[in-house]
Amino acid sequence: MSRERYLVQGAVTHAMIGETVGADATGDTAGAISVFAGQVRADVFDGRTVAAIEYSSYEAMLKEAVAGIREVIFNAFSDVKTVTIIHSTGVVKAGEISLLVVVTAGHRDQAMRACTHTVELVKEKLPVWKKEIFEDESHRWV
Amino acid sequence: MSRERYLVQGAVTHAMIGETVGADATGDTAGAISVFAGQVRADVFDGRTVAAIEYSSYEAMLKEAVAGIREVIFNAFSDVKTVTIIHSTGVVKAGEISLLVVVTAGHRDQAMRACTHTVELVKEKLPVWKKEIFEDESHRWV
Amino acid sequence: MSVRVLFFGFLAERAGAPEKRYEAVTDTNALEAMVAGEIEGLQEYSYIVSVNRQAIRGNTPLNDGDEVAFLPPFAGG
Amino acid sequence: MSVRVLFFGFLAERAGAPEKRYEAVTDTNALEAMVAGEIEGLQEYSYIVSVNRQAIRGNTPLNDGDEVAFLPPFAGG
Repeated sequence: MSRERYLVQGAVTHAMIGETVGADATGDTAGAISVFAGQVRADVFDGRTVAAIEYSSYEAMLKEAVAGIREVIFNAFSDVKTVTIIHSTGVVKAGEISLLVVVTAGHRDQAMRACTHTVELVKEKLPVWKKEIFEDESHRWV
Repeated sequence: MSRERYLVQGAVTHAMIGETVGADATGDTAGAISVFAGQVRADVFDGRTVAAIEYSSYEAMLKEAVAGIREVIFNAFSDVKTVTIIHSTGVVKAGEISLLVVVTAGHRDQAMRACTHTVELVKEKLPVWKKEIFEDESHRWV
Repeated sequence: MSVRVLFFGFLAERAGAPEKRYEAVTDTNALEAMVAGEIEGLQEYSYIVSVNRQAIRGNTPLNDGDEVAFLPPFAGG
Repeated sequence: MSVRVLFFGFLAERAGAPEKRYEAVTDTNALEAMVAGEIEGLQEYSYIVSVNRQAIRGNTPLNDGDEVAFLPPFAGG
């Protein structure tokens, strides 16, 4: 199954999680749905608290990277039916979600392992950068 | 965090997934949300196709079992902030969700491992039974 | 004395009711013998017994008002 | 000949613009030398270079219209 949306402006909403599961877990042969959401933490660095993260990406390369990750997962996990990756671009505040991964499979073992592996590949392969914006409006690239 | 709802009549809806994440992933110190949803498959047994599963449970014991699982997880994973387990009772049709587990944690490693472990404990510890109802209205206890 | 006995899963179907009451039964061995008289082939099924929502191992004395349950293997999820 | 050069993450900040155009640059070594003249301390940063969205290793010839990018370590999620 092809999921065209992989970038979203600002935060991934809670409603979007339910909607994505609803769009992916169609049919009656998928027994397991594994979801990971990454949320911006109000970490403290050098006495300053993170208020938001501003994400930027190399969009043309990102599209290819998402397709590449999906191909790796489908090849590695024969029971997996769908893989969706949605990443935020722009500003996401602390306490908001910036990454959503949804994997559906026939059974739970492959759904969960494939979801974990997808998240690892997202961290490693997606051309995305983040700038922590602190409460005092200073920033730091991480 | 205490989640009082652990039984739901009929299917877990897609909206309920987003709502549960929204209720649990509050505050700005949870960086990772791991979700598992189990869905009824239209498996074929002996030439008959599963149309639905009817779940029943020993409610008083279930409540204690859910509390016990949450305690095990909180003790085993110090980074975990919330654990929610919601199981269906009654009839859930093929293609509908019957189990929802949501775990939030500071970081993804414990969120994902704790979610997997919670699902394993759900299968092992919850006093829940299921009756497969086939399309020809015959049934089988599994 | 009287105990409340609950049957779950396929045992509820076999017992013909999800709940029954047994009088004058002093321990779980005696209760299982009575139930086995009502559910044909009970000995061949896999199940555990709980008393007041705690799974038991071996024979356990019963008191008035106890809640005993016959639990087939759990099948949640 | 002319190549389009994109800068991402902190390198966009250091370069002063997310995108620049360089003329008469025949390979990536020559381009990196030109960019190093504009971004102080470039050699000390960790980054990779891509040509037409493929990461390269070692010196790579450039053609008119190529899209080159300077990519700091990825930090998605």
